[in-house]
Amino acid sequence: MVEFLTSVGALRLANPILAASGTFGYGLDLCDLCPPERLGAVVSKGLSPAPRAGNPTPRIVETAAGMINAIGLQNIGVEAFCREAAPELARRGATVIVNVFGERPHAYREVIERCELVDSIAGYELNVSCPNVDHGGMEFGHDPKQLAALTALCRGATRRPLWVKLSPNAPHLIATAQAAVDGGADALTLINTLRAIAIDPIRRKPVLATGYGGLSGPAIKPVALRMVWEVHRSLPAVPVVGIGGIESGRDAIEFLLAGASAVQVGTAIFRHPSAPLRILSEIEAFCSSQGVREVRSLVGGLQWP
Amino acid sequence: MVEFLTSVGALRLANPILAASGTFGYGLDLCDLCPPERLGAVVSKGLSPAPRAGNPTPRIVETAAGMINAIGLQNIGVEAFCREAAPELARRGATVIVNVFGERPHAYREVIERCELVDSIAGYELNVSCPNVDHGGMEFGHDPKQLAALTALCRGATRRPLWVKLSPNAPHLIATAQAAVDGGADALTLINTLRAIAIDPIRRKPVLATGYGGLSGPAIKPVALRMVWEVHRSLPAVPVVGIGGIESGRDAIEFLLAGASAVQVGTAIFRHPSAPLRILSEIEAFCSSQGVREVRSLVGGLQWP
Amino acid sequence: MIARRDLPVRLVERRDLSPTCFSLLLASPEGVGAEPGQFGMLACGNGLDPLLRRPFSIAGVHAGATGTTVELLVKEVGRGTAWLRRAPLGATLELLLPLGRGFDLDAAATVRPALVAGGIGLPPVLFAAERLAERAVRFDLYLGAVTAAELLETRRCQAVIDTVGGELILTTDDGTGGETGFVTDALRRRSRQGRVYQRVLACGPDPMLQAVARWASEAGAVAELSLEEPMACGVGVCLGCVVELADGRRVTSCKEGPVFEASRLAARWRS
Amino acid sequence: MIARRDLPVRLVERRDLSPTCFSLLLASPEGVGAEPGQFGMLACGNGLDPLLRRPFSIAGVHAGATGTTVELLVKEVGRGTAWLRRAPLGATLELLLPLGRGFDLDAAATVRPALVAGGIGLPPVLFAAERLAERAVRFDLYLGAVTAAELLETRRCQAVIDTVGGELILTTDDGTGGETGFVTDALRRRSRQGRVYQRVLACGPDPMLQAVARWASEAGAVAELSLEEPMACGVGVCLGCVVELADGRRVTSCKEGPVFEASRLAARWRS
Ligand SMILES: Cc1cc2nc3c(=O)[nH]c(=O)nc-3n(C[C@H](O)[C@H](O)[C@H](O)COP(=O)(O)OP(=O)(O)OC[C@H]3O[C@@H](n4cnc5c(N)ncnc54)[C@H](O)[C@@H]3O)c2cc1C
Ligand SMILES: Cc1cc2nc3c(=O)[nH]c(=O)nc-3n(C[C@H](O)[C@H](O)[C@H](O)COP(=O)(O)OP(=O)(O)OC[C@H]3O[C@@H](n4cnc5c(N)ncnc54)[C@H](O)[C@@H]3O)c2cc1C
Ligand SMILES: Cc1cc2nc3c(=O)[nH]c(=O)nc-3n(C[C@H](O)[C@H](O)[C@H](O)COP(=O)(O)O)c2cc1C
Ligand SMILES: Cc1cc2nc3c(=O)[nH]c(=O)nc-3n(C[C@H](O)[C@H](O)[C@H](O)COP(=O)(O)O)c2cc1C
Ligand code: FES
Ligand code: FES
Repeated sequence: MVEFLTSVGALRLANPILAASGTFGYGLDLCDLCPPERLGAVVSKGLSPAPRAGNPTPRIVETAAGMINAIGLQNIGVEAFCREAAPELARRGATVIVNVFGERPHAYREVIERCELVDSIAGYELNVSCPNVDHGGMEFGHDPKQLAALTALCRGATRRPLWVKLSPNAPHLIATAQAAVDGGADALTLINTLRAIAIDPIRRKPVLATGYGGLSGPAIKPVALRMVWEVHRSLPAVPVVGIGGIESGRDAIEFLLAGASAVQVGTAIFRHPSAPLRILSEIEAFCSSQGVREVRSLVGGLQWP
Repeated sequence: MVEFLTSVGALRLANPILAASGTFGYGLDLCDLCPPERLGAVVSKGLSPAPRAGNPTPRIVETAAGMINAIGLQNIGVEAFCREAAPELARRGATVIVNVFGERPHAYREVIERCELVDSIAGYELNVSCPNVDHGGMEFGHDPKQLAALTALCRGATRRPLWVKLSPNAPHLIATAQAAVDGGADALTLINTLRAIAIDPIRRKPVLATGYGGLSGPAIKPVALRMVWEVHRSLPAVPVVGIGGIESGRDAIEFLLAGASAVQVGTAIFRHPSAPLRILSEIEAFCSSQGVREVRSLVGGLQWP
Repeated sequence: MIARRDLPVRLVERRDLSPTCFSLLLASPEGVGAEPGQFGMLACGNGLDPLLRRPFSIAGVHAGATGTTVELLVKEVGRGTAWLRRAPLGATLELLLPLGRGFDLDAAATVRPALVAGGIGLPPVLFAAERLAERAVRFDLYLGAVTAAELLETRRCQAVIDTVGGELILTTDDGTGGETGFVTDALRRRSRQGRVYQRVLACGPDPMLQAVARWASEAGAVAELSLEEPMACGVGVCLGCVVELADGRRVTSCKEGPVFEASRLAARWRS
Repeated sequence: MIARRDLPVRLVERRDLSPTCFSLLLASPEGVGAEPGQFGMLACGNGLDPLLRRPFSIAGVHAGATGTTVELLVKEVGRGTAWLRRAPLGATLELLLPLGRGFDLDAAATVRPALVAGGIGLPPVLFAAERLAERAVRFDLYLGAVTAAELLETRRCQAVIDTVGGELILTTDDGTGGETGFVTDALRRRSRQGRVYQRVLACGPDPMLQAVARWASEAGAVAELSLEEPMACGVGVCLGCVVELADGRRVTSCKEGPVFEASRLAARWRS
């Protein structure tokens, strides 16, 4: 019997496999194929104070072992989430992390303040790294000073676990990570998508309506793994949640070894809605075969040359 | 009949398909499968003043639609190249760009000064972006000031076309590009590999002996295409040589549309040593079907929304 | 509503239907169903290439003693469909179905509907035709293609029509078969000649659907259109496939669609 | 030296040799050859997964009226070899061959050499054995595996040995077949018993090659070892496959190897 119980900072999780923001809806869309309560936690689609219509289509395009998306943070708004989705998620016993997005710093705080009224929400993940929104997102994630201030603003609104999701496109990864920690972040999630474009050579236009989008999927795994390791190496005391191209239990274990306390599964859910469950059983098989009793014991176990 | 003739700045090329540095040896290894004289140009493996032994093995590992390498710039040294390879390349009528690498700024200049004695060398590409060497490489490519100085130093040693190959890992892409231009670069090559790692979960060690390496192949194409476009967009007067995951004629055309005057084929050569020739014929087919008479006319033709 | 399942299915038969199109029979020991207009997400390739599943309308579901066989009609347009065309018989594929909302057959059954298919838009329309025929509902079937060789399953369509005594109208853009012109021209012609359709079920290229919508609003008919938006997940979680409705809302075509009433799609063709 | 070619080859036969290993016959209308110890780069999968070709030693080349067939023996260890095991017969693959430097058969032919293969190290050794047999050179063949089920092509090996009147020595680590222990133990035993080998040709896992090298330096024999370094290109342009030689130089095993004299590899096992 392998022990899956783990924790990200003070937050205890039944297992280290989470569903990533924007790839699992509001947590209830796949109850038949992947019950949210069986995951370590589900991270909601990015929520803003008011509903957002998002970008025009096309919003997605497939690339080699990856995809580019420019959803533009379409979401039902925090109010609808708290009223409609949160209660059912609570009834099911799912652990819920709300992914927070705003166009102005205070909008982030508004989202959190509304969620504070819902007992069952376990924590927050600030999306300061969405590469495909003109206002907001980008800037906070790229400027350490702004990021520290934004994090502190949000910190002031909650005692719950506060994660900051870093941008792989930020100029200075470690400085950005440090800024989030200085602002009061309990953990860092990385990575979000890599800024990218796809071109239709016949129409001579970008495939996506907005031009730029974010690259995700197995293609980015080697970069994500590197960033998780760099952050863990330079800030060993800071819990990291790893994400980027995880398709298999082996992938997940690589992120744990690189220093992630837990991992999130994103794009893989699109091909296999039940991927997180398969990944859990693959981790169990790996641990049994390797004589690992506690999955937790793998965290940070990478031996660097 | 499609016209392939193109130019990168003042340098005229028979066609826009080049073999990338580090993926075509010293230009003569694949004469039977891909004659160098049939390409727009061949870019040599990175050359330093003295021979380099490079990194210990493993040096390469495959990833999803890509690979990570940490060759560590093993090379025979500029002297051996000029004596042994350059004459035969000249005899064949191949256009040769020397990829230049040094651990100190002056080492770059030394390489160029030696090559200046060889009439048949067409130009230089400064590799300031190799992500897998501890000394040199990295720094120059990441600090605009140092890069401008290094470029100026090399500029002083030659009248020949001088390209600077930018790092996708540099904090500020445009500032770095501008610095190279300020230093006297005639064109910018992008991108080099993305800093990445791969982990062996059984041994709990990085797969590569050096830990870090550079990610190449189709996986990085969407990021490379984005960077080529961003640089072309903000510095429209500066010729760009595009590179990153090009496998097909369609890929090459996407880079041309994004603003590249020519493109380089790298990792694709490993699967298909004759890939550059196939790409040329695919471009010809595309142009014929689209009624494009001059390949050159595609450059920068992307219509941004 | 039929519960969706993510099933391993065996490729038991492949038939060429035209120079570009072929049919697939996929078998599962499990019982599974679908309504006309619903679709499935099929994993193409056994690795990471291509990465995402591909959406395909269900062309038919046949429950037998040994389980269920699902029929798809596919046009080769790229990596995934090229792989499907070459996958070895007996190979195991992954199919998630049924997904989305199909046609409203009950409403269609109360009138003499027109079923309109353009090119590879046939699968959901054929499925609807066969279900309506089972219910002895009379309808006309319009089937258009660019050229005669691309008119799919015409014999089968004729057979279905014969059982209900409707009309099968074939059209080709290049005049190599049936009536010359677009399938929607044939529809307009008959409606001008006084044939009344209160409901139209259609699937095909976007311009064809737009023409159907325009005709329907003029004729005061209800048109149900099956749209094809690029999809990553097919289950409503990626928000990649949204369609803008007349009321400005952006809804997922994989869950609220792929079949929409034309009247709700004004925004789609305004832009 | 035989000119290398990048050929489309048809998969005409696949045979299971053991629970993990199988043989492939690849046919080309072209004429193409190879020397024992040389290898080819085979593209696995028809897309981007896996991205790189895989190196495989040539197990045999048979020139016939209809062209050439190349034989490979493959062990399933990951994505590429799993694909090879499932690829449909008749499929067209891409094979670049012959590559690298093989064994020095002329030197081996002047003495009674020992041929040593561990597990899936058999292909180049078997090829060498059959070529030596054609030249009526007498040799002994040592074939080792972890367990009896993984001893490959033993009948064929016996047949070859019979034509030259040498000895076939089988060993298994777990004692389920042949002599118990490592194949190199069997080699040492016979050499202690006074059997003299001036040359050894060997391929197998690195520890086995290291043991052969150690024995050779003690016995004053020349050992030619076929190494397996991860390779990206197989043609000398990526510098991924380098081997450090005694003189400190790092040379590409795809061009200067994959066969090296053990005496040049001191550095490899020092570290
Ligand atoms: C609900 C729905 C039902 C469908 N039913 C069928 C069907 O029954 N039979 C059938 O043959 N096809 C159907 N399609 C279209 C089918 O999904 C695409 O043709 C397929 O995904 C192309 O995959 P590919 O890898 O071969 O092409 P790709 O290599 O992915 O793309 C090749 C070309 O096809 C276009 N394309 C890619 N994805 C789509 C898409 N989702 N919709 C439209 N065009 C696309 C691309 O823009 C490109 O021009 C349906 C699509 C949807 C959304
Ligand atoms: C010159 C040469 C000759 C070879 N001859 C044969 C042969 O005749 N028959 C045969 O079955 N195999 C042979 N190999 C090994 C074969 O190339 C690898 O087993 C194969 O590349 C694995 O591919 P994969 O995609 O199945 O495994 P991957 O998914 O790529 O890797 C799976 C496992 O195999 C290991 N591996 C990957 N590549 C290599 C490699 N190049 N060498 C050793 N281990 C590797 C990985 O570390 C991993 O543990 C040879 C290798 C070389 C360099
Ligand atoms: C369609 C899509 C929508 C996404 N939406 C969000 C979002 O709302 N908030 C966020 O923080 N990340 C979002 N992401 C990023 C993912 O959470 C994840 O960081 C990224 O996709 C990399 O992981 P992956 O390779 O496993 O998908 C989205 C990703 C995709 C593909
Ligand atoms: C094995 C290998 C060696 C390389 N060596 C060099 C080098 O010496 N100098 C250099 O500027 N770039 C080098 N590169 C980077 C390539 O030239 C190219 O920028 C990168 O691989 C992206 O292109 P690709 O995806 O087409 O391979 C090397 C790449 C690989 C894979
Ligand atoms: S395809 Fe993902 S939401 Fe519709
Ligand atoms: S495999 Fe590329 S140099 Fe040997």
